[in-house]
Amino acid sequence: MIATNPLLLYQFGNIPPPPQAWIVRWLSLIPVLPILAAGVISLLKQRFRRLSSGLAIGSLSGSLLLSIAALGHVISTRNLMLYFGFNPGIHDVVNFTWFRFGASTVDLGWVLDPLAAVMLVMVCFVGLLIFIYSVGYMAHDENFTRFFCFLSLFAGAMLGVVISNSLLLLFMCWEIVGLTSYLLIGFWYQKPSAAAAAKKAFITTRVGDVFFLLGIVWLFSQTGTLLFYNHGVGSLEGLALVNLLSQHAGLGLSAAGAIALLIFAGAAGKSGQLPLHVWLPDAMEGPTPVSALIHAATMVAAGVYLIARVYPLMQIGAAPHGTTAALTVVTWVGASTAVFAALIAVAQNDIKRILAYSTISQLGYMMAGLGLGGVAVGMFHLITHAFFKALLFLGAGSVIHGCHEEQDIRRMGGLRSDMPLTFLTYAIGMLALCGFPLLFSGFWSKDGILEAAKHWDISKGPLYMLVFGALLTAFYMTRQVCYVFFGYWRGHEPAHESPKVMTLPLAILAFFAIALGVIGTPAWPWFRAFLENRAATFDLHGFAEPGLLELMLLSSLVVFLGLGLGWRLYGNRSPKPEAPDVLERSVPWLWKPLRDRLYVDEFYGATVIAFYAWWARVADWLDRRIWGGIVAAIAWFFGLWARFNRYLDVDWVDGGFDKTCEELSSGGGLLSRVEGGRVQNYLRILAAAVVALVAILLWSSRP
Amino acid sequence: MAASPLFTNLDQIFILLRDWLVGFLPAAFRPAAGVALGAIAIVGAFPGLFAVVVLLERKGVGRIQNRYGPNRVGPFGLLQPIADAIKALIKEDIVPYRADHVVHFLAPIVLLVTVFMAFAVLPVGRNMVLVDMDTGLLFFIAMGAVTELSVFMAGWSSRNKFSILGAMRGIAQMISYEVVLVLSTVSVVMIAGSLSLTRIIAAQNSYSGVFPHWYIFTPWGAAGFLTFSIAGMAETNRSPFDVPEGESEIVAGYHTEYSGFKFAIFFIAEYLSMISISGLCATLFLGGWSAPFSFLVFIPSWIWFFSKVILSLCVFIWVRGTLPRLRQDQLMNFAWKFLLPFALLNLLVTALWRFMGEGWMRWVICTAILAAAYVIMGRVSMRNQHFGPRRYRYAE
Amino acid sequence: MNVVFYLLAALTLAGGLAAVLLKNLVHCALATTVAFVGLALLFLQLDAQFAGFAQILVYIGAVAILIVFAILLTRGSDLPKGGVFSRTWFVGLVIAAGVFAVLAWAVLESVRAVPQQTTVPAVTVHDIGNALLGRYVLPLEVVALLLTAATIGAVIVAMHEKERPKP
Amino acid sequence: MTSPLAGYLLVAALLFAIGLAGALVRRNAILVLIGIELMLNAANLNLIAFWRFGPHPEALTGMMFAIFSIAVAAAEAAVGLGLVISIHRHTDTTELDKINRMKG
Repeated sequence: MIATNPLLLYQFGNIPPPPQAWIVRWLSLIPVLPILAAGVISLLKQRFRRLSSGLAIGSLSGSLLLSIAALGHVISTRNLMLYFGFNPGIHDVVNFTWFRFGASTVDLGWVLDPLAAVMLVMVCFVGLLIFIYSVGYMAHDENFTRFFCFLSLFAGAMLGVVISNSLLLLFMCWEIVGLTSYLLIGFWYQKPSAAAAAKKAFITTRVGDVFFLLGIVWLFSQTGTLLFYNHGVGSLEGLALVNLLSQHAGLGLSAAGAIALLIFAGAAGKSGQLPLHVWLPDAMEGPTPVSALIHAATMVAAGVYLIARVYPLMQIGAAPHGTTAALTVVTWVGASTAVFAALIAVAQNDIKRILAYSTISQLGYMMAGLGLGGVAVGMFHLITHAFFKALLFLGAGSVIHGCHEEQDIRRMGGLRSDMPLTFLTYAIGMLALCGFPLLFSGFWSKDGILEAAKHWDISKGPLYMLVFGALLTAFYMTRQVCYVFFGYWRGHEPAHESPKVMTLPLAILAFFAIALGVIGTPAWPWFRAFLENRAATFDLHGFAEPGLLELMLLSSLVVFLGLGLGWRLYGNRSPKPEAPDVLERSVPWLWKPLRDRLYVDEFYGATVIAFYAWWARVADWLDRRIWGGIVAAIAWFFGLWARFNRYLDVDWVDGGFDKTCEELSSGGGLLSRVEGGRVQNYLRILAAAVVALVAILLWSSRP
Repeated sequence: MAASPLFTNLDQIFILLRDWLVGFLPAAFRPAAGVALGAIAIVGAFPGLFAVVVLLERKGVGRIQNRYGPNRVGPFGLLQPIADAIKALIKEDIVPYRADHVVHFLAPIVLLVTVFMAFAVLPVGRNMVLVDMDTGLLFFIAMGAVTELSVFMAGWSSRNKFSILGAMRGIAQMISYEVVLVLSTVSVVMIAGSLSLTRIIAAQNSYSGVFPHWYIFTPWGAAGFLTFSIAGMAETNRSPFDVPEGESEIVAGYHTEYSGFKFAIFFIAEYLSMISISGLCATLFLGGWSAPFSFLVFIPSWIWFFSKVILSLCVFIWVRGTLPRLRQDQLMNFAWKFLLPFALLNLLVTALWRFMGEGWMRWVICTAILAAAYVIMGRVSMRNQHFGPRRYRYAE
Repeated sequence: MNVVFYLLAALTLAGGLAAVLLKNLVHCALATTVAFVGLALLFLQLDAQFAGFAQILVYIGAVAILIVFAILLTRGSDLPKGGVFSRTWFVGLVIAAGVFAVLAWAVLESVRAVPQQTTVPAVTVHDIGNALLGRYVLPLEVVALLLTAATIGAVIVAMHEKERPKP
Repeated sequence: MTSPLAGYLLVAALLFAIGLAGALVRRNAILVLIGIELMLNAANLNLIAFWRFGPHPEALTGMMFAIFSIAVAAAEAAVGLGLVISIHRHTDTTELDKINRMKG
């Protein structure tokens, strides 16, 4: 108890409890600033471009500064506690009651802990870079201000998701995030495909959200609170979890496991996990910065973050080094998504679509990491992936921008010399994504996941799947880079390098795509220690763990194999845009289903959508025939009744009324002769009346 | 400053003369006879001044326009007014056939009578005022208002489109500027606390050191003097406000159809009203008959009054010779959008002056307000008026 | 009661009668000014200098001018074809006569009962000013407001209306 | 006639009757306004006469009434004549016999 409650700790240590740090009290400013900026921008007219972008960037910079302060606060507090030798489970919370009904209250609040702090800095930093990039990318769009309004709103809501200490507040922000995603995918709503993609994204994620909401309601009914941490009585803290574990929900699941699975369904919708992944590739219809920010770096990671946030719920009931049903499901879903999406990515030709499937695949890695190795493993991949995937998307945006809105990789080529800076940064991002050994952050984070998979007791299946996924990743990224940057130019107009405002964020992101790996190497696992509240030490013996070196060697081999295979098949070939792909020629039976995305959309079309269409037809038939018939009968009856009434009215009531009116109007005609509009008549009558009055007065007052 | 008897007698010489003449009559008739003598003096003296002013104007404008002016009749043309008078008297009096004869005949008479009546309340020297009325200023202004009616009568009765146009223009202009005129006198009334012109002069007839307490030497007085002079110029249809009789457009305005002696009456009346406005201006702002420096009080008061009037008339002539004629809309805009608000503000400033008490503070504040208002309103009314270099459309 | 009063009364009434009876509207307006002048002189005779001069200033300087302006703007100086009197002029005359009869009757009935001051009241403009800004300051403000409103109203009423587009 | 007040009041009554007659018998709207002005003036004469011969002339009541009445009459004339001009613009006449429509 002492160990988990900082307030008690201070009491027992005879240290006066400090006033809550200012950063915790003002933590809500971090999401509020961009939301306020969005509100202000929404009131601006279209021509205030500089002002709106300035507002958005300024507010997010403010949020970034606050986030860094928050991270600093967390690190310093943690170091202080480590110094005193306690296990600091830091969750600085600010809670308040939103409203109360009956005996129960609905509380909201925000929390500052290592998980939130790391995520805050990542979201703000990547978001800020993408904002700056958007200034250049959207420079010619007439709805510039609207774009920045949506972006700001998104950033605020996302930050709200990160800091919320209540599942309800998280859900509200979650929904705003979904809304802005919808708005931004459909930003160019004049394009029918964009509008359709927006709808698809919204509805598909809604499927997951329904389960999520069910989970929330179940949790509330079981624990009576939706707060995560509340000094020992929150829903993720000791007592409540034990309680949940003791409830049985059927199918051999405890209530905790069932709720965890429901929440995972929501996370799967948002993060594009296997059955619900179909919206994410289509979401690439939005502007590229949106793809980078929302559909690669932050929003899709929200699902992963949600699982990390409710990890105690997921984990409860597991034996040491054991696992739970929920985590098993997470693992299998994640691993199969990783392979599935990577397979599809091999056969795509749209530069952004490839990256979208790659994103889905990497999200699968994160989920698998969470299920296999815990919060730190999954979150580390989330953070590194956010940087290099944002880098890749922004690089793709730069390529598209430079190639005059061309997105088909078969119509590019040779951009290495035309866009050197973009090529350089893109290559860094691509190598990081493939997990090129030692130098790049992606290697270390992926390696963590693979290592966790190797230690998983239940099955070795995920390990093989993930290794195969890594091979595919290296292969399709090589294919893409060869098509885009090598060979010779196959487009129409010559490409050009993007402006500084776009390349500068690329360079910064590239730096982090390399450097972030430092905090997660086996020799100095600072990130893991930070999230798990341990002290990190620098020790080269970290590499000496049994099996680790072999695993690193294996994954390096796999990566090299993928790269080599890709280069062998595609390097410097420059095929004609219309020519069939190399693989299509050799293995058409494999190529075709991959190109058609393994028929998932078609499957949904034939099952779910067809069912709904059928159901709609049934409802339509019911409406027309059954209900329509009843209504028509009633209408006919009332029509009859009305005809009868009309007869009464016209012949009986009106007759008498008309007569009266005629009498009245002829009487009015008489009177109207007096009120003839002739002022002199009025005056005459007035004067005559005065004469009469005065005469009467005088006469009556005679002595 | 004990004035010597000689100068006192010289100052009051006309009063003494009147009393001496009236002394021949029985006591019952003396007050009436005194007034009658005063009236005769006015009717005699001011037309004499008129003759001088006409000559002055013709000579002065001639000099301004780089020509000689009248120089044939008498030495240096000095007898020209007499020649003009004789010519006017012996010319044929033509009345248009379709004219409204009665009104046509009455118009100049009404004009002349009202103009002369205004002189009744004007103090031309110490004790030298025909009727010292409690409501002298109001009377003066009321008489000025009646002249508008005679302008209308003249213009309408002539049955001539130039005449009626001139009359309409004249009335519109005179009504507009009369408002400004009255408003600029009100600030004097507020400080002097009286409508009586003698009291107003008495309020100014004191000295700090050698300098007089004339109202023109205060911020509101200077502003009031400015608006009053401009409005007075417009009220008497003098250039640059002479659109009612602008000869380039409507021949001679409302007196186009007058000739001979009736025309002479219009001519006289215009100059007399000019003189009376100058007199009122001197009375209200320049201390009337009081001397400009305390050591000059020995000079007879009526000399001071007439020299101020003549000075003011010289300014009238100077302005006429210098400025071009305004357009009707410019004239109206100027009256209603610049002068009127400025005069109203001046009233406010006068009230401020009255209630701020002695001290340098009120000088600074009142001057600042008026100067700022002048500059701002000037800027605002000049906005959207694009003044470029003059363009000669047909001469090039 | 002296000669001056009778003269002024005659002048006023003659002006009024002429204003009502003359055919030409401009002549009517000029006759009205004669009546106004007569009234102003009557005011002077009643020792009300201020009111008298105000009468001249306002009625002759403003109202009469306004009337002639209105006449000119409405082409009122042309003689109408159908005569200047309305068809029911006789009724009007009878009613006016009735009003005069009633008023005269009332005056003659009551005037003996009213005590009459014959000394000249010593009232100066100063007193009037004090009364206006003292006891009567509220009516003064109301009149100021009324004049402002009337100015605006008159301008708006007489302003040229914009041509409405025909549907 | 013994009382000076009665003389003024009778003159005022006669002027009032003349004004009323003018307003009643003439066809032209402007003449009607002239008649109304005459009536107002007659009332003013009454007020001044009552002030002069009344018991408390120093209270200035009648005088004030007259002065305010003059001011109001000016406003009335301005608005009335504005209306006449407006009507003339609409109906092209100022003859009251012809102006009997209640809508513009």
